[in-house]
Amino acid sequence: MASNATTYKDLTPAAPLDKKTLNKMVWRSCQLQASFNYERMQAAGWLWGILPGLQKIHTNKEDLAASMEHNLEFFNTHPFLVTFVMGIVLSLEQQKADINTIRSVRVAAMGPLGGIGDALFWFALVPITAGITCNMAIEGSWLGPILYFIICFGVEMALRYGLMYWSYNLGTSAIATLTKNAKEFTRAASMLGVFVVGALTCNYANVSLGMMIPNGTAINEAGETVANYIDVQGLLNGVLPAALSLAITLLCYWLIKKKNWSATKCILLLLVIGIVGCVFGIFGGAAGEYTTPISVPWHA
Amino acid sequence: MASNATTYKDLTPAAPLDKKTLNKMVWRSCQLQASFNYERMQAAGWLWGILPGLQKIHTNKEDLAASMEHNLEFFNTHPFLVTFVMGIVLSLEQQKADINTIRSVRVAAMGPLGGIGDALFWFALVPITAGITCNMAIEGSWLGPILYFIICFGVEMALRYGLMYWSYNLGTSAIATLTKNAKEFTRAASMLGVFVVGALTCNYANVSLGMMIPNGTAINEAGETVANYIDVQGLLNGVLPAALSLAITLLCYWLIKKKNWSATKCILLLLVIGIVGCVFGIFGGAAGEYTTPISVPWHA
Amino acid sequence: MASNATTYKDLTPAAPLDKKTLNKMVWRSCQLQASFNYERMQAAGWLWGILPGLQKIHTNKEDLAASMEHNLEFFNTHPFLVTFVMGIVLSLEQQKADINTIRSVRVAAMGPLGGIGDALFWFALVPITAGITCNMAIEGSWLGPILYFIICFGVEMALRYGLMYWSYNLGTSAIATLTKNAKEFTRAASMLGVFVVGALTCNYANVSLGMMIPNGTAINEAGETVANYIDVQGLLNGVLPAALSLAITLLCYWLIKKKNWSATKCILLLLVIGIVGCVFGIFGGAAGEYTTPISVPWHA
Amino acid sequence: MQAILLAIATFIFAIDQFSLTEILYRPIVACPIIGLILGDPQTGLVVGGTYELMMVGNMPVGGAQPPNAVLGGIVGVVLAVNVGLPTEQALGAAVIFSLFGQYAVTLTFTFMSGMMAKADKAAAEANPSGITMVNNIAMCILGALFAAMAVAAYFGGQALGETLTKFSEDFSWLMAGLGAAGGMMRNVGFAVLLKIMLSNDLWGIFLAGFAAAAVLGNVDATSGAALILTAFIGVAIAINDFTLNLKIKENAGSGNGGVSDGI
Amino acid sequence: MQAILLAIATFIFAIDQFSLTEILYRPIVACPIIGLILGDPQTGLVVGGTYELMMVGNMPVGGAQPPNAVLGGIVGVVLAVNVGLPTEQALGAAVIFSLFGQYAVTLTFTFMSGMMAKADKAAAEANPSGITMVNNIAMCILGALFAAMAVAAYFGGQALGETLTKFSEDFSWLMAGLGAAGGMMRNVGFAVLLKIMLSNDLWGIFLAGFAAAAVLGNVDATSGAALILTAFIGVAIAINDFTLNLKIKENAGSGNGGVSDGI
Amino acid sequence: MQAILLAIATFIFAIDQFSLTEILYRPIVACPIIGLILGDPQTGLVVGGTYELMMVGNMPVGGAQPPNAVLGGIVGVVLAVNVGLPTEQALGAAVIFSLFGQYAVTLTFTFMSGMMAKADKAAAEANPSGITMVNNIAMCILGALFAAMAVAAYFGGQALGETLTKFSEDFSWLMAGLGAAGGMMRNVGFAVLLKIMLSNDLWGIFLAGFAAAAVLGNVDATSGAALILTAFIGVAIAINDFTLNLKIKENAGSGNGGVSDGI
Ligand SMILES: OC[C@H]1O[C@H](O)[C@@H](O)[C@@H](O)[C@@H]1O
Ligand SMILES: OC[C@H]1O[C@H](O)[C@@H](O)[C@@H](O)[C@@H]1O
Ligand SMILES: OC[C@H]1O[C@H](O)[C@@H](O)[C@@H](O)[C@@H]1O
Repeated sequence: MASNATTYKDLTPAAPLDKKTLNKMVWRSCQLQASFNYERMQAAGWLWGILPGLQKIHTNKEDLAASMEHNLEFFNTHPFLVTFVMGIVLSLEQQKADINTIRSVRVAAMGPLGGIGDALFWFALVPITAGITCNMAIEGSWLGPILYFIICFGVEMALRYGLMYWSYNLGTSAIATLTKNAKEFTRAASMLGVFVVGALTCNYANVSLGMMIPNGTAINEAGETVANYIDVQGLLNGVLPAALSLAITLLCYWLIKKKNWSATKCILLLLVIGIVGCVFGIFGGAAGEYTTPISVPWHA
Repeated sequence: MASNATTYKDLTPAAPLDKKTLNKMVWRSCQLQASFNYERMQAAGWLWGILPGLQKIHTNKEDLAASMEHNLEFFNTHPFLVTFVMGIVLSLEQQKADINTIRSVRVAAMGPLGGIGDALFWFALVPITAGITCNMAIEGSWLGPILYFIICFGVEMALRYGLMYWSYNLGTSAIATLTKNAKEFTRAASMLGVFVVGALTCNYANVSLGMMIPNGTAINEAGETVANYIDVQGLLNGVLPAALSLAITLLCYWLIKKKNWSATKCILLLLVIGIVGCVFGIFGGAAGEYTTPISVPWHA
Repeated sequence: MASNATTYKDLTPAAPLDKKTLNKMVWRSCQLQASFNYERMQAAGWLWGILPGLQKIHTNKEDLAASMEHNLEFFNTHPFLVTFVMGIVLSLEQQKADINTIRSVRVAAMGPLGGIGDALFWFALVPITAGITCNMAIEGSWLGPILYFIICFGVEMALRYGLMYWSYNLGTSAIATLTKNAKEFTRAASMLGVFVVGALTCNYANVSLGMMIPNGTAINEAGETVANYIDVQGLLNGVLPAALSLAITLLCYWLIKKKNWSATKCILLLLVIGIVGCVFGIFGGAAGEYTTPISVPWHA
Repeated sequence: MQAILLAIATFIFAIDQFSLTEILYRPIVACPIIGLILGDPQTGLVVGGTYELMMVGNMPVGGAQPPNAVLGGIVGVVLAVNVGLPTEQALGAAVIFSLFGQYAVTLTFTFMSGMMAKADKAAAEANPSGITMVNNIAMCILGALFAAMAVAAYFGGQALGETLTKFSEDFSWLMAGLGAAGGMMRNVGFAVLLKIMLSNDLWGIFLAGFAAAAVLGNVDATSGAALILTAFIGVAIAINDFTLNLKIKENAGSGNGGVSDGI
Repeated sequence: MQAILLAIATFIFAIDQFSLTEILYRPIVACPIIGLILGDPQTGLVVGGTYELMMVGNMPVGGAQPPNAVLGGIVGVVLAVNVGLPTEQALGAAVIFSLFGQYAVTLTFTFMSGMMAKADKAAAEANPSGITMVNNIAMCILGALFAAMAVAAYFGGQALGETLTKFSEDFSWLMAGLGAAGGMMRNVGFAVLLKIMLSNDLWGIFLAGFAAAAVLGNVDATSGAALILTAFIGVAIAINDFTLNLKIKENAGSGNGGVSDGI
Repeated sequence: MQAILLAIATFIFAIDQFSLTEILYRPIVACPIIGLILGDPQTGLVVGGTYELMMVGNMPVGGAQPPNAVLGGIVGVVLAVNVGLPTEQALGAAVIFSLFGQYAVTLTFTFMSGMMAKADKAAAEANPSGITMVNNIAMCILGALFAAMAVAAYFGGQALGETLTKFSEDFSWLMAGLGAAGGMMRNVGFAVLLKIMLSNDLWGIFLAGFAAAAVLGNVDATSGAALILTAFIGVAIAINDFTLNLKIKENAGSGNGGVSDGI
């Protein structure tokens, strides 16, 4: 769980990161999703990726701990573009920027890059390359898979490498003017971060109720009596789209902030809610239909 | 017509409202729509509902008049949720908050609660309960109507009661910090209020032109000559959706503010416009088609 | 190319424009689109229209040049409503307002008026009048064209005349209070202007890729093997709608601002891009399909 | 005797559809009671249950008036019990009464708009009983109109229905006119609110609220939540303004006192 | 003689489609006049009325160029009167000329983009007649191109039409290229505006305007009103900024003067 | 021997689907390799090319898990080579394995959520190797689960497929439950972020972000770009706030120093 430190103890900017370290982190970025999980997504892979840099930057052990802690928070972006976030975050770490600023910049960058990357790579590069190469493979030629690998992996690595340097230098050159007005900058960055998290709460919403309450019969426009169902999720959408996602976020926020729950405890709670909910047919099945172990009227 | 007082004469906070008065207002809230009307909707019912509280709070007759006046302005929310607005407004009245603040908070709260309430009760609770109970009734059992009444009325009264207390306490606890910066708070609340009224002007738009001007013939894509109509409201929507509602609001605003018209005079004007408009087939019929007494080319 | 002057040398407000000059400009406004072009649209016609006024206002030659220069920037609005923009801009010129303010007001006014005018005149007045008069013409009566001309041209000229005076007076009466806080007003006007240009960049986007990359075959839901295409513009829309328009704007901005390119040079560049692009079948044909001189796989 | 009881019950249900319980008036509850009065509760239950299902998608929202559930149901029971029509036919014949119920509501709502001037006077005089009176008048009007129509249906039956249908066709323009006027009147209410809240520097906020609702209300997925989402944005604007103004105020002080952080 | 009058009339209509009255050039007005010149005003009226109805949904918006109404109508009359084709066929055969009218407009608009440098020079020298000249050149080019084509149609008739069709197919890529370039050129105009207005702290506002238009322009109900609704929001932002900056300025003063309200 | 090589290759591909190259695991690359191991690379190529085309519209986005491409492909090749099924049938029979691949991923992602506590501890102790370990554990679990299933398919063939289908139907509620829980867990991540970033005056901004995404994400044309457009708006808000706060700070100073511009 993240500590509450908001500034590093040692505020002397560290030496710029050398090429070797940057390169090492480019390679490490390939394991961004090593321990992907539902709670923090790529957090641990992200931290592992920038660890070589952080270790160089924070010689003070307490600071390293603080930095590692906040870099273990929820993280998700497109894997091929992650080094862009790395570069800019490392430039801020190096300057010992306010932790809140670093966090906000990280959050603000990851969301949009995720969307862009999905559209560019998962929905364009990969399908296009597949279109070009699959028939070769089907016709029995090894050229298919080899071309496929070279094109996709080539683009990927070029991006990982290029973005790291570009964004690290970008960050380094921008930071001087920003630290002069650090307090104002932190606030502005927080606004952006919080705004993006609000957007993520709506956009990454991934839970829905599946209850279809059989609701007697209804008389339709043609005057016929027809079986009728109440779609609970549909009603909820009428009140507020993504309402459940907002509610769960606020619930967890409240548990963590006011009741001092750990994130793990929240996860266990959600695990119980999820499974018990499906036992009673309350949630919709993300991957198709499921059968409830006990029979409930609202689950066909 | 609301006077222009913006602060109460007597600014000493009144004693907190006792349980008896709060309960009385819960019951009175049931007559929120007693004199529902097109101009101010629930205004008079709202005022009547909180009058016991206002009388306790404003011992000074002038202040009571000021308070009654501004609480007679346009009001509309969902009847089952109205006590939430009551509680918070009463907490502000009790602290003798700036009249503009009270008005803005009232306006800002009523709009969203109206939408939420409609979705929750008119579109969910009532239909669901009907689905469960109607077949019982059709099969001749009194259980149907009785269950129906108990469920719906039960939920309603529980909400009316609970929300009143919750929101009154909420308001009371928040107000101390707000009055310290009363001027800034009033401005912020006004912004919210004005923003919501802007939204209502668009969202509650309820007037449309029905003219379909026969417009010679047109040659369609297939090259055929077909009868052609100009849908005036359609054209207007292309310029600005809800343009008429905005125009009428601004017209009334101008008449009231600059020409010192009373609201009643505005209403009479609109009444004349509405009826004359339908004589000439200018407006669309909200509840289906109508026949104009004189025949005009644009009204079939 | 616009010079970088931001204030006029001679800051003494000029004498108000006399009726004769205003009338002259009303007539000149009819040639707003005389040298319409893709780069600045109505800019030269606009400048020519207000030149009589500008010449009266700026007796100082340097100021006249500065004013002419900034009034030659991109301009586009609905021709029938242009005098509204003229009036307000002239009132600002007369008061020697900050050039940035004048520009921003001009930009902020032109966009919305364009949309409103198109809806009102091109989509309503003209079609309605046509509907009334075309059958007369088809039946051989000269009344058709004559009525058509009188109605449309009448409305047009009444608007050109009326709007000029109305908006000139409006501007003149508002300006006193604004010049007191000129710096703040300029900034606010710039915000509005920049906001509108942002909106125009998206809304006036008028370039799209036409590549349909044959992408092997795909297996559709029914399990059949079908020919498959990658719609590149469709993919781009998934990343960012109007992305090309934004990219080209930023490219030109960068060339002009950082590389000191002239606008003409940018245009030549775009001309080359456009033609070469169509040689290779990269762009979509705005007006239907086209055939590429060389055969490329992505262009049918 | 039956007619009197019918009148009283209808009087109450008419009021109940907007005030009191707002549940009692629903066909499923009201119709069996009318059936009881007419001596045939079973038919009342059947008509009530059937009509409730038909009316369930027709709730009044934002002051809009659908065909009236109260009068349609009551007259349906009257026709089913007294005339002996089968349920569906009785409800079909009662449709014209539900329309007249809607007219009666429209008229009352229009008339009560005018009565607001009375309420304003009472408020200006700090006279609570004036407000009470206005409310009571409204309820009596509504109750009386409805009771009269129910009794008329009781005696007039189907024949009256046909007369009314004729009337309703002849004067459809008047009803449409009242409806159109009714639709515009809330704008007077908005104007009054704006008269007071709208300082000159808030015109933009007003228009922005309008624009926000224009998008949110016209995207399928957000239209139901348009007002709450608008409020979300409004809250952001308001809190932000509050925070900035507070800072301005405080920093003015800090400048004065010669102490300023971070400079 | 007829040919000369035809050229003159076409010259004027060509200009009129963007300048002058912007009404005279409409088929319903222009065609009868052409008919008069060719000695058959009745045919002109019929062709004009018919073509007007066809073109009415095809107005130029935001500088987009639909198939040209001027040349299509004129040549339609020419073919109907001189070749004797029935109305519909004449207009059908004239379609290729309306396309070439569109090409001529595209070319002129592209060429005039380049001429803006001339106008800039005139402006820099505070030379009004330079601006006049640029405008006149543009009008003459447009008029001349159109007049030439009308005369060509007068003499060449249907046969020319076929040649042109062939040509248009062969060089469709060039026209498409000019069209694509034309579509992008307004972005140069935006860039020039931004060059001056866009201070570093307004990048966000620029992008936000883009985002606002992206939503408003893509929701059916608001797409027609996208720019006005964007302006509503922009006005809110601008007024708000103005108000806050004023307060900052004033409070700085009040801090200095030692007088500050409410602290 | 084949089984061991198969296990090793599957282990690697399982990890590769999220880490390492994220390309190697694609059916078009992985299947031929498996084919090589089983001694029939040609079949591997055919199955790989075919399956790649089927999976291409099924990329993992935002952490969502489609039926698993790794296991489906590998088992497809196994069935095609060892059992001798034709390509389409082999892939059809492999579908159940792709589902179990998805289950395995869901389970691992759920389990690793719990493991984050371990990572937190390592972070608090500034212990890099603790982080390494967590990542390695995750990769091993995933690899082992997949390898086991591939080997099982190698020996069990079609019969195993049918058993699994049965199992999967019986416990569909458990998988659905894990899926539902998984869908909610990211909200814990958001809550942790908010815990720290969300000062009281930013509640409005949070809700406004939610509202913005609600529109942008639900309009067809902008849904793909929802987050980037939201960021555009967010950037405007942030820069604006920065600028205003800077001015407040500076003007406070100017008030203090007695020098103020423009007053
Ligand atoms: O929409 C809110 C509210 O508006 C009016 O007051 C009535 O139609 C109510 O039934 C509704 O709940
Ligand atoms: O869209 C505004 C405006 O844009 C261009 O100037 C032309 O196409 C006009 O016809 C149109 O009215
Ligand atoms: O959506 C961004 C990102 O989310 C998750 O991390 C994974 O599903 C990635 O494949 C995806 O690119």
